[in-house]
Amino acid sequence: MSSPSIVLNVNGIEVIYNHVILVLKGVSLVVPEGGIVALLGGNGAGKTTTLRAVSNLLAGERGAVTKGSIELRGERIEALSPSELVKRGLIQVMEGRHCFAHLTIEDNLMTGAYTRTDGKAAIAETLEKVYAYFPRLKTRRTSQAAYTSGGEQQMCAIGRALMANPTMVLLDEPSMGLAPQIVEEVFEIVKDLNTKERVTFLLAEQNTNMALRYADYGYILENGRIVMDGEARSLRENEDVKEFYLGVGGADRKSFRDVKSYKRRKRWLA
Amino acid sequence: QANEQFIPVLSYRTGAYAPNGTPWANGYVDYLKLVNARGGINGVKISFEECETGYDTARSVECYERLKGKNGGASLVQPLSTGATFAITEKAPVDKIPVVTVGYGRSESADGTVFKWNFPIAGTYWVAADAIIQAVAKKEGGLDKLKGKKIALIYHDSPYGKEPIPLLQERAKMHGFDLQLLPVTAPGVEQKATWLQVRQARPDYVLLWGWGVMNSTALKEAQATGFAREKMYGVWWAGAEPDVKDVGDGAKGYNAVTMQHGAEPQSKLVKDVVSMLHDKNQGTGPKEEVGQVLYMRGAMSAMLGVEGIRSAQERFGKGKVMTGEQVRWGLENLNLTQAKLDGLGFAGVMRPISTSCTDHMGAAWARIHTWDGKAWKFTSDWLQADEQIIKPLVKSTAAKYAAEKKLTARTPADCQS
Amino acid sequence: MFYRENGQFKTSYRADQQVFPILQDRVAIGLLLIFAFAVVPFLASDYLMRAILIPFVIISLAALGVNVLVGYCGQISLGSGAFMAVGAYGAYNFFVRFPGLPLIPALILGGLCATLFGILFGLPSLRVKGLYLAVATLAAQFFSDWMFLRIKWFTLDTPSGSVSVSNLQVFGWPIESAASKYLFCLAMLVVIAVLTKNLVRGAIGREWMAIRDMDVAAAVIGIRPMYAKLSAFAVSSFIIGVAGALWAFVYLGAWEPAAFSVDQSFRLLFMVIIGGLGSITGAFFGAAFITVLPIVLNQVLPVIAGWFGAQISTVGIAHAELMIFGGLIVWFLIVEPHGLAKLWSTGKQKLRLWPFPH
Amino acid sequence: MAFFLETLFGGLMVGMLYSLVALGFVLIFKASGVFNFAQGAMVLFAALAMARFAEWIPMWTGIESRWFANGAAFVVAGLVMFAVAWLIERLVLRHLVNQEGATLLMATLGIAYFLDGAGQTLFGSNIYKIDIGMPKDPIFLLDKVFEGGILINKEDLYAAAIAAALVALLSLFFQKTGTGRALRAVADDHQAAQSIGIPLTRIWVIVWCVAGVVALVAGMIWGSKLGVQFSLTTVALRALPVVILGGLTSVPGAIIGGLIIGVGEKLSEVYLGPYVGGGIEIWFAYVLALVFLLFRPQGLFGEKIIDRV
Amino acid sequence: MSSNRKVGEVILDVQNISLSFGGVKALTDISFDVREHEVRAIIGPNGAGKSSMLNCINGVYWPQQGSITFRGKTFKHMNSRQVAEMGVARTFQNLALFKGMSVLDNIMTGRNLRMKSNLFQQAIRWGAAEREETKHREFVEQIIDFLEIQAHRKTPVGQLPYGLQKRVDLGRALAMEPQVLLLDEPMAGMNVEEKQDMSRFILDVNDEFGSTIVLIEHDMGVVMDISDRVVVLDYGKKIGDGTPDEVRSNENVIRAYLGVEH
Ligand SMILES: Nc1ncnc2c1ncn2[C@@H]1O[C@H](COP(=O)(O)OP(=O)(O)OP(=O)(O)O)[C@@H](O)[C@H]1O
Ligand SMILES: Nc1ncnc2c1ncn2[C@@H]1O[C@H](COP(=O)(O)OP(=O)(O)OP(=O)(O)O)[C@@H](O)[C@H]1O
Ligand SMILES: [Mg+2]
Ligand SMILES: [Mg+2]
Repeated sequence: MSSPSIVLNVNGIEVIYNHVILVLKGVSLVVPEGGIVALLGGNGAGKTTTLRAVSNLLAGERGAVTKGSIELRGERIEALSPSELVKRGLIQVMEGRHCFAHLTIEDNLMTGAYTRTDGKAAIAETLEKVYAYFPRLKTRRTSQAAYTSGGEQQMCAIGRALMANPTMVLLDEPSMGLAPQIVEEVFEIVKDLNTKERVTFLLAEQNTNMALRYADYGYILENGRIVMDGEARSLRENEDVKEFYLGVGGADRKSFRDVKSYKRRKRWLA
Repeated sequence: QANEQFIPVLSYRTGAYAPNGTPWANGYVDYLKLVNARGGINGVKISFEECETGYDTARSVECYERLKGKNGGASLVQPLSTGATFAITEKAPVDKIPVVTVGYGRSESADGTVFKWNFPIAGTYWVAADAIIQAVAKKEGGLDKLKGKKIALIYHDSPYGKEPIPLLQERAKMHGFDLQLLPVTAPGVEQKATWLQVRQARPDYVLLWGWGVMNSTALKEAQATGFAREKMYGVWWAGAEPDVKDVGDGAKGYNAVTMQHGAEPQSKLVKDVVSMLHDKNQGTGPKEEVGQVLYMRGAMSAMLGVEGIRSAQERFGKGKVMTGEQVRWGLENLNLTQAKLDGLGFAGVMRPISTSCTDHMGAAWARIHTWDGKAWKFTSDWLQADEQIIKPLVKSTAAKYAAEKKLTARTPADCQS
Repeated sequence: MFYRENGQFKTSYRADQQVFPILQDRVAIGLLLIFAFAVVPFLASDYLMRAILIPFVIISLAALGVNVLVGYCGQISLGSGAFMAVGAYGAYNFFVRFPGLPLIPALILGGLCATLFGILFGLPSLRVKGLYLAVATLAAQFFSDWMFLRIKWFTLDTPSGSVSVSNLQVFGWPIESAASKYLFCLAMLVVIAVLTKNLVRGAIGREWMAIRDMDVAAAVIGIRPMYAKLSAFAVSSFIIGVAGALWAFVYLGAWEPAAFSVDQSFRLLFMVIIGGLGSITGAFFGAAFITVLPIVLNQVLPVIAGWFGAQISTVGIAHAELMIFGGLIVWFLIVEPHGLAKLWSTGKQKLRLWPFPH
Repeated sequence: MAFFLETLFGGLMVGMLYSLVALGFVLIFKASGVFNFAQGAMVLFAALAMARFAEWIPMWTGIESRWFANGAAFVVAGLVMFAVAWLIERLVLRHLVNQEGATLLMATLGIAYFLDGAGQTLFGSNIYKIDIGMPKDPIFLLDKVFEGGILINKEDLYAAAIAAALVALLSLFFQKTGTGRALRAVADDHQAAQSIGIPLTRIWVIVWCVAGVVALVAGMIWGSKLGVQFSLTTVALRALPVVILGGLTSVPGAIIGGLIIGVGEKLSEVYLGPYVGGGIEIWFAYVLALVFLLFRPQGLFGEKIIDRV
Repeated sequence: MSSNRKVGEVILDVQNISLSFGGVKALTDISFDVREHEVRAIIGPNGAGKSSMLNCINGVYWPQQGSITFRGKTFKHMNSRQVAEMGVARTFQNLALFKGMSVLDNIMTGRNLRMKSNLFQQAIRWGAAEREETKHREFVEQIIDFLEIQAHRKTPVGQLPYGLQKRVDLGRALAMEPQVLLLDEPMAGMNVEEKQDMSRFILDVNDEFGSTIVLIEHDMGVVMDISDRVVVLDYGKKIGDGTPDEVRSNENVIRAYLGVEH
């Protein structure tokens, strides 16, 4: 059904938490091979839930996909365990860092290579690459993850995922808690991996500005439904998106100090 | 249902004490079946129901409550654990159900004027302790030879284990021996410290007041520290097959007091059970174990209860179902003569027993048997606990209980009822 | 369809702060109470009351106490048996040493003894956390086992260390019959449960939960960990102590330290976990599950086996009971890891949406 | 002096035996952050299997050699423990990924009940014997120096040696293999571990298998000491202060903790006990552990408890 | 800058703070002050020591050197409870909410410091205790309204999406009616619109409650727009301090943190 160039095909999925809380109400999206797709939306829109559904991490949250299908390169993956997905090259960077608190930064990174079978040397090479991306991690390599700063943990979480040499990465709010320079770098890394190693990305981001700068395609999720999608370029030009997600409503950028009244986000009907 | 006498069976076949509880329960149940096979008590069949207590007091109380009113009401109850005995003792007078504790429970309940509903028939822990001291004295060549000797009591740290202490202290005072108390925390799986202390103090004798795994562990530790098993004397709950079985040769020479009976594979009773039940596939438990020490204790306990009912029938009407109150009278006026015992198949197993209003125990005899590596063998004559010592102790302790509970002792008139 | 809060608007915060904000719930609870107080004593058999309801009520009370400490304050305790024992022996000493002391003050004094003991063994909680704290409470457990066996003074020099009470009465009303015992325990339970509920939904309850969920953050908003933890230990051990005294006085009548063994402590902990940590109803569900279910299984299994024409021995039943019980624990956890109380509320939530799935 | 040494030595030996049980707790805690309440039940289950197969195998095969019977029984019991581990993962743990410690603890309790029932149903509830030829009689050392010599129990000595070997082996396994790191990751955060591809299910089966084998060794040694019967489960309670003192996550900690607790409880019972009426060793062990905890809340070798905002 | 806000005297003065963990020097000789009613931002690259600075003020970490002066009183280090009593509240970078409690209860904990009824009164919950509870509830409801989380009042916070959790965290701090409010990356994980809302909240708190605000934030747009003065940390050292404009043009700051000019 899916054409070969499509890596991930999410088809009308519905997710229920705890048997009663319906969160996703039929979300469909498609990620092409070698693409960078952004998933945008406000707090509680269901971005994290979508990513969890794809990487099959819902069970631990007592959630379940009750309708729809998810395909990775044409193969149904709802029944595959996360580790099998990692073996197929799909890895997720979880929201909220989730570093292994008792392990050192380096051990954290090394756990990322658990599924790899291509030998110590190759792993060491990737480790060096990650350190090159995030020099800060190198200086903190021997400290326990729990005792590093928030941003350092975020870098560690991203680095750990890269250690698996993935072909497709789900990034959940990678920029959270990172200094602007590092945010820039993270997106550069994404671009870099994407162009050089043809790694595919699906990223859920609040930093819409950045996300749309780097992504090829975007989906906007509100209240568990996709309300808009399109080429990143065209979304950037869209008036609504500009106003609600980019903060450049109408004319120029407004100072945060001058936004006088609380705005209500326009609710799309889907 | 109409013409059946109901006896609840509180037993434990699971949990930590299952190895000991199971043979007892087998004997108990088999005897009840045997009575029925022999035609019941003057034609009254016995119905019974087993309830698993796991040797847990709360569970025992639940079983007691569950069964006490069933099938026309329980005739009597045998709680089979010291903790449960304490709790049920408080309830039985209200429910009017006699509590029969053959060889356990509270020693002072032998005083029937205070403990109207309790029947520690055939022996209490004080009898056991006294008999052991006498046996030890005999070995030494007389009670006066005990002077200056050292005797250690290794006991299960619970009311059960502490029961013999007052008597032993009394004896120690009288004969001038030294009594060393060594508690072992239940269930008694780890006794290294205790036995190190034994090794240090080098007592002349060790008395073992254990239950379950504590007994075999004690014997193994004795072996490991080189304490002579011949100088160890156990209470009757520490002198059955499960206590020595997996120690094997290591327990050779170990002595234990018996509650009259020992292992009696040759007795008529056993033969009857085998031929009337086990050979017809109606027996309880493995056939090989019929006649072992705890099995016999179960059978004997059942027999005493049944005979209480029989004796009640003699007064209140043969062939009728007795109420708890009537059974109580029967237990209080039990008179098991040698002839009766012979008829029941207990010839040679035990001595005659007769109870009265003041004496709910009925007999204070015991023997010593010794493990020879394969089986328990009697190694002493009959020993009678010294009434001069036990009586006053029972009286004073029971009086204290009565005072606490604001009970007045029963009058002679009450004894007639 | 019928179970909705729709249309039930709260016009004051006070109304919103009620224990049961939904009308149907209030009615149901009212009916339940009437049933428990006025109907059960007439309907229930002597066995049901003495062997199931009374222990269930008392153990629920103890579980409530454990839940305050473990469920609300997050301090794992395996010393509940010890607190029960201290309550029981404490009340016993007051009751027997001061002739004429009425029952209820004796029980309360017993509870206060447990409070002191609880605070003493709660002190390590200021430094030691989680499973490591379990060791401190186990120390309390084994120490109390030992203390009541060894220190004769507590048992009024009874040689065996086993004690008993009798002639219980409240305001001249003898607590002898099954119904009177049941009603007395139930009344104690209801009063204490209401007081506890008030505590846990008030400021102190929030302090306990804050300490449980994140103690550093709690400290930052001005909650004193010491006060919160020790007050939880105090309240919890008071309740457990009273329950212990009831267990000894009303249920057992005569007891030895083994009645409050470490097994009891474990059982109480299991109750609050399976029932639902941090939930008052959870304590009841848990107590029912752990104390009543095995008894029920024990009686039901032979019947079920009978249907299939099989006869199981008592041993067989006992073992099957263990296996089924263990299996049920696991099964319920898989269905709802947060305990039976959560399962209950999820059920209610579904009912609220019924007949729609979401 | 001789007596003191004897007590000391006795304590050390008992301590090693405690360590053996403690080890089982540590393994599973390390791998999943679960306090395995079923450890005692596993020890009993394994010991029952071993004891009964040692009885049955000669019956089935007709070969009477004790070595063969015990060896074969050990292997079969080991396989039984593997099966148990596999089932536990399949039926229980798999469904409880990412749940809190209390929930998992409770699940292990359910497992404990189940194993207690199943073990006794399958293998019986009597006392059984494991006779692996442990010498039972005492030997006396240094009887030239001290009067009466110092009593040493050979059985204990062998058992301690086995315990030490097992611990060394396991330490090596955890230190040197990548699995060790993965285990610790799993214990920290199930979900994150899953998300980076650590196969929780496989890891858990492995660890429970190892724990099963440790339980088997513990059951074999304790069973040969005490006889195989239900009370074996209570040994777990004596091993608890050991685990906690050593630190819940430390394999060597289990050993050091065992030695400290063993020595501490024996010395206290022998030298302090008589003044207060005896029977103090069990609570003394817990109090001792508690005192250490007051100085090191995470146990001697446990990982530091992280609390950070 | 709105006209009705007047920046007052120095309320909090941090002098020569040094803090290290083992070999890691989280803070080296940091000094800065905060004036009453101002919005003071702390910025710097990841791991610069910003959060650690707040932890020192808060009494979570005890610095090895230096002192902190709050309203004229000087402390070597602070004790969390004291700090809270003096009116300093705080939000956390890694959400430190009470996960098992509802939104309402979480925010109510912020009022605990002001609740006076004792254990017995609370158990009976009659009269004074009840009135007190209701009074504080009213206040908390205002905060809930203010933060627009009415719909989630009774939801356990663990189930809320990240952004709302951040709001609850702020709500809890606000419930303390703090004189000084320390905010650690309150806007991480929000989109522009939400950030605008949050900025508004912060400014409103600043205006209406008159709270002084110390803010850590990585979004330069926000920092530059709403703060009065900015401290810049890098590798535990202070490399800049001044108004947004001054900081923006500071060479060191650009090199270490901003990269390009914003
Ligand atoms: N474990 C859970 N149990 C119940 N409800 C949940 C759970 N996790 C998320 N939800 C609900 O699902 C909805 C979507 O949440 P989700 O975390 O997917 O949002 P999000 O788009 O990632 O938001 P954010 O940008 O804040 O991270 C929210 O309303 C939330 O309350
Ligand atoms: N408790 C601790 N133990 C050891 N090191 C610590 C501890 N707390 C902080 N650090 C270290 O101190 C440095 C400063 O950390 P801090 O959390 O203050 O950084 P930050 O400026 O808030 O960074 P971010 O923007 O990433 O949150 C970091 O390198 C961190 O690893
Ligand atoms: Mg999200
Ligand atoms: Mg920070």
